[in-house]
Parts: sequence; structure tokens; C-alpha cells
Amino acid sequence: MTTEPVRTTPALAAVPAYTASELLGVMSARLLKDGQTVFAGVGIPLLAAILAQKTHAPGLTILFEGGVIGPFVEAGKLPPSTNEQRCTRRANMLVSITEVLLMLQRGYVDVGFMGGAQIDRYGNLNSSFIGDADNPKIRLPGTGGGNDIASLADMIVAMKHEKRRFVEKVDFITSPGFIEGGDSRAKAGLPAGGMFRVVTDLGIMGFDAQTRAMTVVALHPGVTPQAIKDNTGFDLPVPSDVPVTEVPSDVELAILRELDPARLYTA
Amino acid sequence: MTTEPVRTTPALAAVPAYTASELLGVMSARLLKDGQTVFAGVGIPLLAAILAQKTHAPGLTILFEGGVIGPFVEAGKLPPSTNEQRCTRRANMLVSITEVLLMLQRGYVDVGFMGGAQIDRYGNLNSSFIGDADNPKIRLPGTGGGNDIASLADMIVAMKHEKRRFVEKVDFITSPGFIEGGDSRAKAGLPAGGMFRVVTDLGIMGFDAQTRAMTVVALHPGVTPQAIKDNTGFDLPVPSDVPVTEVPSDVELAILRELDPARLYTA
Amino acid sequence: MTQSYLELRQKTRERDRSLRDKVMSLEEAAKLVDNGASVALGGCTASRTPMAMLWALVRAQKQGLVVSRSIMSTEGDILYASGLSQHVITSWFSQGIVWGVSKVMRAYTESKRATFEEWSHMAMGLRYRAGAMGVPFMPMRSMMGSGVVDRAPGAKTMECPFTGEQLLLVPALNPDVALIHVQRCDAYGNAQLDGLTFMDIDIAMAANKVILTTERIVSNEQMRRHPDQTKIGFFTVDAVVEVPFGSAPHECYGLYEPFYSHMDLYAQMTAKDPDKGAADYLARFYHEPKDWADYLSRIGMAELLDAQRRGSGIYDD
Amino acid sequence: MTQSYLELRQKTRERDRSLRDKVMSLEEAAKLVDNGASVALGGCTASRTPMAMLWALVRAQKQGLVVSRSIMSTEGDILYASGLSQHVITSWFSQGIVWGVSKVMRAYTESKRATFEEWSHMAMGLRYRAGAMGVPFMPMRSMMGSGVVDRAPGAKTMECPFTGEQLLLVPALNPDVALIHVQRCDAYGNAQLDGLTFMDIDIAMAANKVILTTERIVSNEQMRRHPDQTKIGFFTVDAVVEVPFGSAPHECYGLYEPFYSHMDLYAQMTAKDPDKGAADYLARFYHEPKDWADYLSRIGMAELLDAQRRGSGIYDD
Repeated sequence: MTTEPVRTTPALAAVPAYTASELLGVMSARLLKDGQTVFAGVGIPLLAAILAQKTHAPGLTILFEGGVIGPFVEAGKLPPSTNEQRCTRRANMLVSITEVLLMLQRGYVDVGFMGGAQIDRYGNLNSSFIGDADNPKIRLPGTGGGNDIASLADMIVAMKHEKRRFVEKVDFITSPGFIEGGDSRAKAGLPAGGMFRVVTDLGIMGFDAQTRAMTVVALHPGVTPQAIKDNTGFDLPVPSDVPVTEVPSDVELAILRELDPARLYTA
Repeated sequence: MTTEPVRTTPALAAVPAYTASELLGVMSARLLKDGQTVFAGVGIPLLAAILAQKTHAPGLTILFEGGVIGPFVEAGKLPPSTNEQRCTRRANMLVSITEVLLMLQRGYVDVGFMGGAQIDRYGNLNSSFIGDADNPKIRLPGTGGGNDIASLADMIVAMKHEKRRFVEKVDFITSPGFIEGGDSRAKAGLPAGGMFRVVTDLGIMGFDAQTRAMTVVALHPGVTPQAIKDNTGFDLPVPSDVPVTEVPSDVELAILRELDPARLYTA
Repeated sequence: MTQSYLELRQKTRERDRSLRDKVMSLEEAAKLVDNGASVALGGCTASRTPMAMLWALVRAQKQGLVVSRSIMSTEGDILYASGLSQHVITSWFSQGIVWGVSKVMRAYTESKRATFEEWSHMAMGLRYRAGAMGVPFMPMRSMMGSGVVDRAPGAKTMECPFTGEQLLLVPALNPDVALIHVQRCDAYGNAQLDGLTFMDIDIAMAANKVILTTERIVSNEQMRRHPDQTKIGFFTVDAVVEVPFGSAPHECYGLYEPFYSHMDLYAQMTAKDPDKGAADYLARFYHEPKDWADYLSRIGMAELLDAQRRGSGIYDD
Repeated sequence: MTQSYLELRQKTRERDRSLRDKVMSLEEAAKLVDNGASVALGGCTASRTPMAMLWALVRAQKQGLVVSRSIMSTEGDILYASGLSQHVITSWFSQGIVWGVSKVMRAYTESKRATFEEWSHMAMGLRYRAGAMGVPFMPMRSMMGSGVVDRAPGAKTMECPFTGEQLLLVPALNPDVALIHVQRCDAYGNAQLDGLTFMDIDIAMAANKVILTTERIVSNEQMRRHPDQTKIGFFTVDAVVEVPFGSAPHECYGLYEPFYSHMDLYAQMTAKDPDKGAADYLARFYHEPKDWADYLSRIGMAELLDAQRRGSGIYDD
């Protein structure tokens, strides 16, 4: 499989010990709690969920949309999507795709965990169209399980922090966050779930309990409030007393690199 | 398992070579065609379907409501209902109860085949209440799969021909036939399926294509038109040129008796 | 009657759905069932009935349960006669066609001491399925035009917005507790089912609590070797109880067939005076035995060996 | 768009659903697919894709198919580039996340030469399920509030008559033909599936015609020994074709993993000029091979052995 060249964000220039993707993986893994059930998308979510399982959350139950419940994916054998047999290694149970998605609807899942191409102030995600949907500049791959996960679970999103990705309003709502903020999500027919955290290579974002607008809840080491503002396409408040996350540990990085030696997802 | 004493109907007094139940089994087995898919209830239907499979319809696909598709039940090992492992012997496929009933709804079944406790002019069946439903004289076991089968398939019903069972109007419609006749069945939300034949120890009945009222299509050997009228609680037309069925053959009876040596269903 | 989505979600969220040891005794498991709870039973007719768990609930003197099942056999009589339940929801209720109409069911329902709420067989299945899927109803195409639909509380007809056809909507059934007997499961509740699965998979997903009784507890390692054979997932399960012959005198696929002589005995005992017959049966087989092995002893060793011999024959060519 | 119930029933009634030998060649099976038919594909992404059957349809120069699948990988590109289809219905469409966004999909959709109709993943599953159940729709609780629902033809919201909640109703999908690749089946079409079943079981029940390709044809006797392992029943199946490595270069659970080097080759060939790249790929791997074995030869023996070695590792401890 092809890999992209290693990428270093400006904010991370001073911390060359890990890539932006590794930082993402570690920071989002830490948000998962032991005993939770997490529905993980392909890429960083898959990797981070496995990392959590191998560190602080050995009792984490991972679900993959291919129909996999409670697997232990092997180091060096990451799947190209969440629908291949590599995902099923030492799973507790395999079901149909429809059944595993219905587990979200039935309420058996604590956390939905996915990547994002474009996100807006209210946590809406776009993975369908760049530009106008009827005449797109880029046709993206689409929702996959994203729409269902975002509609039915408390969400963690892991993505790179870039101005073109953090926009005032997404070109298209593929996976709903809080839609237009306030109670617009519930009014749209989605009374359960919603955005919980957005993890980027710059920091960790949450959402205001009333307005449902995105706000910074932590910055990564070496990232200034200004750096996060510079890389966001809308007004993103940073509290004056915002905490700083702990740098990825050698253990966390070692596990990530053992999991993904070919750097499919962590380049 | 307990067995009832052998019962001989008046009309059959002259033909002591087989019981009324055996006659029922043979006559209804003959109505099944090779290559058909038949959803069979417990008792005579189960027995008759197996008999058909072992005689003229080796390619008959039998379904049981327990979730059994294409079995070959063994002689001497009849099940106490269609939900025990004896039903599954050498089946092609086992599915859940809900799935096998949904096969009816999806339209995969040619013929539904069941017994009846009480039937009326329009082929409605009652297996729920004798007397008023709110204050019944007898609470019967209920519909089981009967309602679903009768609602969704072309029906063959096998039952004893008695005045108290063939009534003007059933006390309660457990399994709908043509309801009030004409197009009332389709209007009730049941556009597919409907009564095809009622097989009794006296003859074989069908239903008028327009009025949907029951009519005699054949009499069994030795049964007079008067005998059938005497044993029916409503006006049941017997055409003057009504044909007579062929007596059960030695082969048919031998197979039935081998299947049910304890006479669970054929006493 | 139908729970709101947020209410259902909240109940599920409060459950500990993690991979953890849930093994306990019948008596401990019985404590998980509250009086008045709605309880769904796995299996069908005389197959994989959670008989041991019902036996434990009778002995724990639970009452007021509203009990649903695909089809009720002798366990339905036991529910009424023991006082465990005065309200059952099912599509068919009698010991089995070869034994005729249940005298106990008749005695209780005709005297209005108990309710037998009748739905079509598919409606039962689709009510559990709606519950399993987290939607408030399933559309279906039977029951309409019958007397059954008129007496089924909550069924509604609708005009299909796609085809204009008339459809029946049956309400989701999310039982408080499901009792399911399986051939084998691990300590976490991952269960394999052999042969007929009836409505058990939907019931487990629909319920807000699941108590598994199992012929045998096996290792989680064994389950993980064939994850595509896990039919009920650990995340739905709250208790695991190992009870050999836990469906006796009913059958457990591939292991034992119904205990026919005992089923005949039961029919005889309840034939003439259903109240007294059932009371005698309960005393002898439910209240007096000191434990489950004693219950099986009273049914009889020869009966057990015969049922087991017949049961294992399913795999013989 | 949604078929009426009587129309669906009539189509099913006309099929020969009996237990009979249905074994034929890829070329014969391709004749069962009419131009313009709606076709559902089994498997998901790079797993159990009915690649050999699609290969045969391309070679038979079929066109105008409307093709649905849970998730489309390289076979989606092939559909567009071969002219087999200008309309796909799926939830996600690209080779796989590690290869980036499909250049062929982009080229065809952005130039409006082809349509990619997007539904949520669960909506795809429930549309097949409604079709499998013989009802015109399924109720569900996602897609609402998104842009996806606005562009999904036929989805309707309703107020739940039981709870007052807003629900989405997605229309049944009953494809004219389903193409499904399985590990093994008998000559009648009874099929076993190992590992992940994706949406295949519902697809088989929903379709009006089913073509199975299979790694291996086994005896009906073998199927009857474990009827609870039959996942697709003979009564839904119209054709059975034995094609070893019938999903190559995608995987078939427990037998072979994706042919990764070949997947990389495909990505490289289509990266710069998707039209020319795909045309070259089709010529070399679809039109020029004299038969399926020749196709596999062109992918390469070493590739095949490697995929098989990796694929069988799923069962090793």
C-alpha cells in the first residue's frame, strides 16, 4: 500500500519526536475509558482504539462497521478498511453490517469515533462534497457509517487542524453534529448522541452546553492560542486558563509504531 | 404421549380400512405438487407433507414455523410441535421463527397448510375462542403461525367434517379466509393469498371465484351429498356432477403408518 | 406502552456492558427479576425453555410478571399456577398439540383469574425485532382482517406513504428482562446456539436485562476462535448461570429431546382437576426439591438418559 | 420506485424456487442479467466482492445497470469505466482509505458522466432488509438533519404514531439481481458464509434473482449435516458458478486476503489519468485474458500465493 510522506505541522516543528498523526492517535486514545463500547472508523480511530486497549483500557470494547464486536487487531496487520478479515482477529462476535449499526440505534454504544475531512463550528462533518453538492469541486467518498455513528452516539472526531478543514459552515452536512446549534439537533429528529470532542494535532475541542458551538478545552504542548486561531476558519474561543495536554509517552509511541510499522495511518 | 381412541365417522363406517385422520392425511397430501414450497402446521399437515414428499412430490420443500426449511422428518420420530429438533432432521437450512414467517410475507411460499378447529362459509378459521371472546366457553390455544400463514399464502386446510366445526360464522376470526366474501379480504389489507382447499374426511371443498363462498369440489368414496350437507352448519352447494376421490392406496397408508406408528396424529 | 427512545437509551446507558465475569447461581440470578417486571422467555414450545430459571423464580416467590414468548407450552401453566404471572403474551398456549388443549390455561383464563394476550406469531417476532432495532414499531402484512388484531393492544394500521397499501404497525417490545437458555456460553455471556434459534437473538437485543442459563460455561478463548458462531453478545448479558439440563422436561437442541414420559405425567396430573393437579405438580417438582439436581432426580434418571440418547441422535446419519 | 406488494409477489411466484441443480458457467450466468437491471452486490469494500461475475458482465458488454452495494471499492471504478453502469447507490465509494479518494470515481462523477447516489450505511442495510421482509419501508433514526437525506430519493420522515417522535422511513430495495460470492455452496444454492456476512443475507432474500459465485461447490449432503450453517437458502438462488479466487484482487474471508500489490498497481495506473489508466487496466485484466485463470495469471502466481497465505492466517493462534 502506498504511504504519504511524513508531514510536520508548523506548530509541531519544535517537537519532531512524533508525527501529527501519531499525536492525534495518542491524544484521542486517551479519551477512551476502560469498559466503554466504542464504534471506531478506519484510520486514526481504529489505531487509537487499539492503542487505548493496549494501554489504559484493556476492557474497551471496539466495534467496527464491518460487523465486528470486541476484536484484538494484531500489530503489523492493520486492515485497509473496517470491513476486512484483519478486523475480526480474536473478536468476541461477528454480525452483519446492519446489525452492528443497529447496535448504535439501540443504544449499546458509548462513543462513536471517526476521522473528518471538514468540520464546522457546530461539529457538523463533511465527507461528501467540496464545493456545491450539485457541481462539486471534489466528490469525496461519502458517509460510510459516519452519518449513522454521528446521529446515534456521543462522538469523538480526530482530524488534522487546518483552516480549510475547520470552516464556518461545512459545504455539506454528511454527518450531523449540532447542526445549527442550540436544540436544532434534537428538533431534526436526533434526540440522542452528539459531538463530545474533536481531537486535532493542535488541541482538544469541546462544545458549549447551550449554544453547542465549538470551544477549545486543551492545547497540545508547544501550541499557542494564536496558533489554533490561525488554523481555524471561524471564531474558536480559547479560555485563558486552558490546560495543556501531556506529551505522548515513549510507551504510547512505541505501541503505535508497532501497530503500524508501515505507517499506513501514522505517517 | 397419550393417544386418543381410533375414531370412525359415520360416513366411513363402510370403509374401515383407514381412519378419518388417515383419509385426511392422504387426501391433503395429494393436493401438494412436486417442486412447491409448503408451509406446514403441526399434526395432519406435517404428516401429509411428509407423505407427499415420500410419494409423488420428492422435490416438495417443506417449511415449519420453528424455522426449518426443506427437512426430511424420519419415520417414527414425529415431533410434538413444529418447533422441536425432530423437525430439523436433514433440513437444508434453519432460520429464526421470524425469518421463516417473513418468507411467507416476502412471497417465497406457494401453499400454507394447516389444521382447523372451526371454519365458516368464507373459510375463516377459529382456533382462539368457542363462544364469546370476552367470556368464552372454551379458550382454545390461539393462532400460533396460523394467522400469518392464512394471511400470506394460498391455503389448504385439513380438518374433520362436523356440524359444530363447519359453521355459518366462526365465533372469532383467528386466521382470515375470505372474511365476508367478495373482495373484503383485499380491502382488509390482505391482497395476497387466500383459501384454496378445505380437505375433510367427507370431501374436498373450494371457494367460488366471485362470492368466495365454500363449495364442494369432490366427495370421498362412499360419501353422499346429503352426508356432507348433514355435517355442515351452513348451506354448502354440491354440484350435481361432483367427482369422487380415489381411495387411499395401500402404499399411501403404509407410509402414513410407518411415519406415525404410535398414531399420534392418525388415530 | 411503547417506551420513548430517550427512556430506552437511558436504561441501556445505565447498564454495565463491559466484558466482565457474570457467573452466578440460580438464586442470585432470581434476585435480578423484580416483581411486576415484563419478562420475555427464549425458546419456543417445548424447546430451550428457560425452565431452571423459571423454577428458581417460582421458588423465590416472585409475582406479577408480565411474560411474553413466541409460543407457550407447560411453562405457561406453571406461570399461572405458581402465581408468578397472571398475564402472558404469546401466539399459542397449550402443552403441545398431541396433549390437547391445556386444562390449566383454560381453568385460569376462562375463570378470568389470568389473561392470555394473543398476537400472531410473526407479530410477536416483529415486536421483539423492533425492540432489538431501537425503533418504536415494525410494519407488517398479517393480522389485519382478523379478530386477533382487534384484541391486540397497541397495533395500528397505516396507509403506506410509498405504495398506498394498508399496513399494520406493531409496537416494539423491550422487555425488562429476558430469560434465555443456551447450549454454551462464556463467563461474559457470549453465547452459541445450535440448531433452532427461535426469537432469542432479537429478544436478547431488545431486553433491558438478560439472564442466560447455559448447559455449559466455556472459555472466552473458545468463543473467540469462532466469533461468527456467537449468536448472543456479551454486551447484552447481565447474568450467566450454568445449569445442566436447564430446559428439562423440555428439549435442548442436540443435547436432549423432551422428557416425553414426564410430559405425559404432567398432562395426566392436570387433566381432571387442573388447579389441584398443578398445585401437586408444583409441590413435588418445584417446592420440595432441595436443588436442581434433586428436581432432575424426581423426574428420573432413566428419563434423563433416554432424553439425552434421543437428543444426541440429531447428528447421527 | 418502490414495487407494489402484488408486483413483488408476482415476480417471486414466477420463479422456480424448487430444489434443483443450478450449476452453470460465468458466461451462462451473465446472460441472466438484463441491460438496465438493478443489481445488488454482496460483500463490502475489498471483501467478498463478486469480482468474477462483474468481470463476466464487463466481457459480455452489459450496460445501463443500476448497481447498489454497502460500500464500493475498486469494483465501483470498474463499473463506471467499463460502461457497465453510470449509476451506483452506496454509502462510501473509493478504493480504500489507504489509497486516498478514487480518481476514477472523481473523474466520472465530477464530469457528470455518472451518478453516485449516497445513502447512509445503515439506510442501505435497512433498504435491503425491508426488501427481504416484504414490506415497503423500514423506520430508522439516522440521516435526519443531514444533507444526505435531502439527496436520497424516496426517504420520507414521519411522526411515530406510538411515541410522537420523528422517524425516517427508507424505501425497500428489491434488486432485480443480486451477485454474491461465497466460500462454499451446494449445486442447489444453499450457501455457507464464514466470518463477516455484511448485508448479503438480506440482499439474497430481497432480490428477484440471485447469482452465486462460489470458491467451491460441495454436496447437498454436507449442507444438510449442519443446516444451521446455511446462510443463503436454495430457494432464493437462480445460478451457481464455481470460481476459485472469485473475489480477486479483493479478499474472501479465511481463504485469501486482498492482493495488496495488485491494489497498489491499480491505484498507480489510475492516479494520473484515470480515464486512460482505467481503460488500460480493463484491457489488460478484463478484455485480453482468455479465461478466469488467465486473469489470475496476469495478477500473478506469487501475488495469489501471498494472498492465500495471509488469508488462511485468520484461524492461526
